[in-house]
Amino acid sequence: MIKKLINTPGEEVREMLEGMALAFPEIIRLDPQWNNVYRAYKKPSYKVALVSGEPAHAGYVGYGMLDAAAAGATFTSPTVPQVLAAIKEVATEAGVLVIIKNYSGDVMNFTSAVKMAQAQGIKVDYVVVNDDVSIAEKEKRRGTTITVLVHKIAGAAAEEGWSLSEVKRVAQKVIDNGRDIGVALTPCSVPAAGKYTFELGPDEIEFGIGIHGEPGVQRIKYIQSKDLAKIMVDKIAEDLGLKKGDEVFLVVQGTGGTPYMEKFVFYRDVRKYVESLGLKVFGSWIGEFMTSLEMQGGRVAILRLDEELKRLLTAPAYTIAVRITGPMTLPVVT
Amino acid sequence: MIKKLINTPGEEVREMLEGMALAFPEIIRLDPQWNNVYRAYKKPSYKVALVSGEPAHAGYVGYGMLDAAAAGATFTSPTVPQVLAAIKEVATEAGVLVIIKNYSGDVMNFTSAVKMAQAQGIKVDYVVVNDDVSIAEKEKRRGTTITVLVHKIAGAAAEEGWSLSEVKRVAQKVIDNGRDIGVALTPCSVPAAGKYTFELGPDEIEFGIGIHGEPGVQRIKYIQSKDLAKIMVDKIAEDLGLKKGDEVFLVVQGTGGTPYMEKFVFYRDVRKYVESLGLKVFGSWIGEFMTSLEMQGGRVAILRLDEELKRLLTAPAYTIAVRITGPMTLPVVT
Amino acid sequence: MITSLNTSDIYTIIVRVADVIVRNKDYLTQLDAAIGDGDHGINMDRGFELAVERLKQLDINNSDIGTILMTVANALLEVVGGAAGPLYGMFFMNMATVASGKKEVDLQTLTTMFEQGLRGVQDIGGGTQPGEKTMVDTLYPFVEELKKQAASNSNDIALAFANALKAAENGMIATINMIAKKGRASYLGPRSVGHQDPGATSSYLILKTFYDYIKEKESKG
Amino acid sequence: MITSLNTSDIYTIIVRVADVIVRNKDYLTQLDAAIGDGDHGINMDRGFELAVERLKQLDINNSDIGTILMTVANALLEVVGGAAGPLYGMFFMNMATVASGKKEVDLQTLTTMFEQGLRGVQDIGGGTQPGEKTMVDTLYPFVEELKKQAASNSNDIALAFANALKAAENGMIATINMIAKKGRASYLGPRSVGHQDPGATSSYLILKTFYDYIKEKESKG
Ligand SMILES: Nc1ncnc2c1ncn2[C@@H]1O[C@H](COP(=O)(O)OP(=O)(O)O)[C@@H](O)[C@H]1O
Ligand SMILES: Nc1ncnc2c1ncn2[C@@H]1O[C@H](COP(=O)(O)OP(=O)(O)O)[C@@H](O)[C@H]1O
Ligand SMILES: [Mg+2]
Ligand SMILES: [Mg+2]
Ligand SMILES: [Mg+2]
Ligand SMILES: [Mg+2]
Repeated sequence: MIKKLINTPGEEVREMLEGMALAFPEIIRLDPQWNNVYRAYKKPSYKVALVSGEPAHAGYVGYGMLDAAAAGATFTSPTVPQVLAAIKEVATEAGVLVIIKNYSGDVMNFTSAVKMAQAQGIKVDYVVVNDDVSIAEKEKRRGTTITVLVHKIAGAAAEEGWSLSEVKRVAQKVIDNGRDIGVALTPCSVPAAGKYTFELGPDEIEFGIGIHGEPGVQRIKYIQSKDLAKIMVDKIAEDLGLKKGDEVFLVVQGTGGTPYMEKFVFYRDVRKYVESLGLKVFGSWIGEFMTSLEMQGGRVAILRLDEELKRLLTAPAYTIAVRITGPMTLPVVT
Repeated sequence: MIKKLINTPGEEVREMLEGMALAFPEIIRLDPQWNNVYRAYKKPSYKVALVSGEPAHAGYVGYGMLDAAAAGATFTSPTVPQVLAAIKEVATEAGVLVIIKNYSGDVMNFTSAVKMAQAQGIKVDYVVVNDDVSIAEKEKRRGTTITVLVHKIAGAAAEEGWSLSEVKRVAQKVIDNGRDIGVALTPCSVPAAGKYTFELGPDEIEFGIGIHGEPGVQRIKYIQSKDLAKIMVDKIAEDLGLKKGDEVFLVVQGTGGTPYMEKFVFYRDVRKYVESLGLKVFGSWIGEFMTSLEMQGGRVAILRLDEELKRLLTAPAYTIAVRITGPMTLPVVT
Repeated sequence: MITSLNTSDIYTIIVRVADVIVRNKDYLTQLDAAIGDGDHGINMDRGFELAVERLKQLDINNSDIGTILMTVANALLEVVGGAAGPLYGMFFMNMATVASGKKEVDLQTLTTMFEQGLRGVQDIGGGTQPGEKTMVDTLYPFVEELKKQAASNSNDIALAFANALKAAENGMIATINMIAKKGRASYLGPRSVGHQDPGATSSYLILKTFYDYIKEKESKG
Repeated sequence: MITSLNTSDIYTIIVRVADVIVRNKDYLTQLDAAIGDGDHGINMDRGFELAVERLKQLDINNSDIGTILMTVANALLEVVGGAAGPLYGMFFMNMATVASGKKEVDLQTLTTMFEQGLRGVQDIGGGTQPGEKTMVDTLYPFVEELKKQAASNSNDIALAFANALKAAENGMIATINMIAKKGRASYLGPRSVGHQDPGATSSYLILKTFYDYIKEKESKG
């Protein structure tokens, strides 16, 4: 057994969602039949509804982001009828955009549900996020951190009343301009399995990991934060073809068990290196946005921005994990 | 060596603060001579200035909370001249309130600095937070999570222009009505030491820990989240003499390396148990507010509220870790 | 010689599959931990537990084989999730479609059932072929051998399944040396070599449960 | 027989203390990990490294013992932090005050210096008494013995320090069986028993460095 602050293994997703709903009843509502989380407050009928999966996404349900998150078991895609239930619950006349992470399981379950919903006359389309630059072949790339920026940007567009095809266009633009890469210093463990997903030596790092505790693409020797930052940023910058003067948004995060101190040291190194390449940092999120339970490690995601993406990225949002209520007005003092 | 996302051990506090200042230049400013963090924007001269210590507190510098945080080495109180420099930098005519955590080192360094500042004609007073209920003797209790609520509440009072003695009174009220307790499932390691601060068996928990990786008051067998929640809440409720109908604020947090899932499962269990005692939960913070590097574990803090505390607790704040910009107004839809 | 299976046979086989899965839950999970995310046993067990629960609520006397298998398919689709959920969901759903309305199936029909089941897996998997280190490496040779046996005009289900199971086992074992091209293990590239595919293994266990039951039935006469 | 120490002696002793601390950094840190927060060696080393750096910038020929010790005190107060920073800061500051303006000190003055140093530790520690499992358990018996030696009208610094160091060592060892009443270890209550106090140990190492130097000077004649 691996000690965790949980009760019966297998119940952890449900109980986590219960905790979230108890803490934030003004933001989310839990559907106990399906472990689906819905936005608690009304949305306008002209608004395209956004649906995604995984327990983590419950933190992104709310004004300006998702309308529904279908939570599967830990590290497992939600099921077809579960996703279908979510689509049906939040569908509006304007339609539904389903945001799928490019994992075999997710793609199969979500696209099956989309087909069934379409068969039932619901207007629904989807995008597949494949931002994980550690994998060479583009079609195989997993969907990781950029998914959250798709939620944010497509969510803002939907809130403004854009059409389904327009919301999908901007979602795809985020996917086309965003990349992510992650490393693990330690493994994590699924409660019901009670074992670590891999073992790492005291001087080893898993490079190019997904978000479900899978081993990485490569095992490398331990290197310092600033050396990791360089390799990771280089991979992304090269793949995106970033050039001097490009404006970018950074997401620098831990992998669930990474202390604050390390996140900010790592951010410092990423930021300094990004700026040394002549890129302009428009803004950053630093924290935990797409995690792998108690794993220690780090992820870097970079999104190339244009004016449209900048505006939507900074538009208001009110979810458990992301709150943007506009720049705060401070009392003016002279 | 224990792998961390850092560079040279011993440099981690400085580099973390650099990362924070790079990310949030509109909120904090780093004084490189002393590793002190100051609020980046002007404050009114009528405002009592608030000063506290420890790297973690850099996240609480800003509008409505602290004016300065003096960061020592990892897990080490800042030094006398460092604290003195912080006091002198932020002092106003209205005076300075220093918020000290009841650890021998902190008390010695901070009170020495306070004395020196007073000798230099600065108006300065202090409070000592001793909220850690795991220790029987009150004078010995460490200062832990309630410190952050002191920052929040005294900070709001100071922002409103209260006098030094009034700010101190309300700070002391928070201390008198707040208690905290923590457990560790795993240890943590100071980078420069490169070793874990203690070793725990696969079925052991350290009960009643501080915030610097010290072992707890007692070692107990592993128990589930809901059983831990009960014991921890009981300790606090008894010590505070909480009665049915009392209104309380909850802070439920990890210890730095605790995954989101566990924090919300644990929150669920704490919340349910607190409500089963007939207490009214006014609100909660769930996350990481006073952590011990990569340690996995949990802390519960409870603050008994009255109208004054409720108002100041929910007043605006704009810091790296705490942002309260007032209830968000959602578009009205019918 | 066993020449047909009836509703009650299929019912019993599914109950036994559930039992085999629960006994191999940790094993399958461990295989998945090596090259995936360590949940395959847990996922399969969650599905078959519900499938059996649902089957127990059915009136077997008034059910056909299609109903049994559709119940299994729906349970798997409903709670398994991940990759295995839709893969096995479609496997059993396609089998169910072939068996719809039938209370008894012979080797020919069984062969078509498994053939369609395999096709369901391949389709939803995105055109999965043998050699990509997935459950298809077990199911494909099984179906090929079954077709051969059925074509040779045999009615002997036990014999046909014995040979097909051997082919399936070889297929499963062959996954050890493959580089994964589909599913989560494919992210590992060459690092996936040396590990047996969890899905290929669960498929083998399911097929073996069919065969073990048939053999037992035959020996009882 | 050594009857006095001069500025250069004190300077050399401090440089050696810094060296002893760096060599015992891990040991002190490990002691602190057992009943504290595992930083005592790191803290002390940071302080003495700076102290020596500062001393090297002093013009020793134009400095008195007070200046040397005040430089040490300020360096420790400036960068050690934690409990050890103010404790040892006040220790050296009080010693410096007694030695202020003096370029040579005899046993009487040395005794007063250590007595005042101890008082500084006790005061800032909140009235720390022997028996509370802190550095006072090393320093207190050392000072008591030094006072006894000085009172017996002896001028023999080496002999006095030899006896006092023995008392200090016993004091340090006695901390093993004590329940901590002050500092971080006190949170452990009875769990602190069985571990030697890190601060008592660093104090012993400092005092031993004084003695070792004095003995060496004596043997050199
Ligand atoms: N595209 C695919 N086609 C066929 N089988 C696949 C495909 N993707 C995955 N699989 C099978 O699914 C198994 C993994 O199932 P499981 O662990 O339950 O799902 P997940 O990978 O979502 O965690 C693999 O071992 C493999 O046999
Ligand atoms: N109140 C006190 N009086 C005397 N000595 C103390 C007191 N508190 C702590 N100490 C000493 O300080 C030592 C710990 O120093 P250090 O580890 O550097 O500081 P911290 O406990 O702040 O991490 C203890 O071993 C003890 O000898
Ligand atoms: Mg999975
Ligand atoms: Mg310390
Ligand atoms: Mg899996
Ligand atoms: Mg210490």
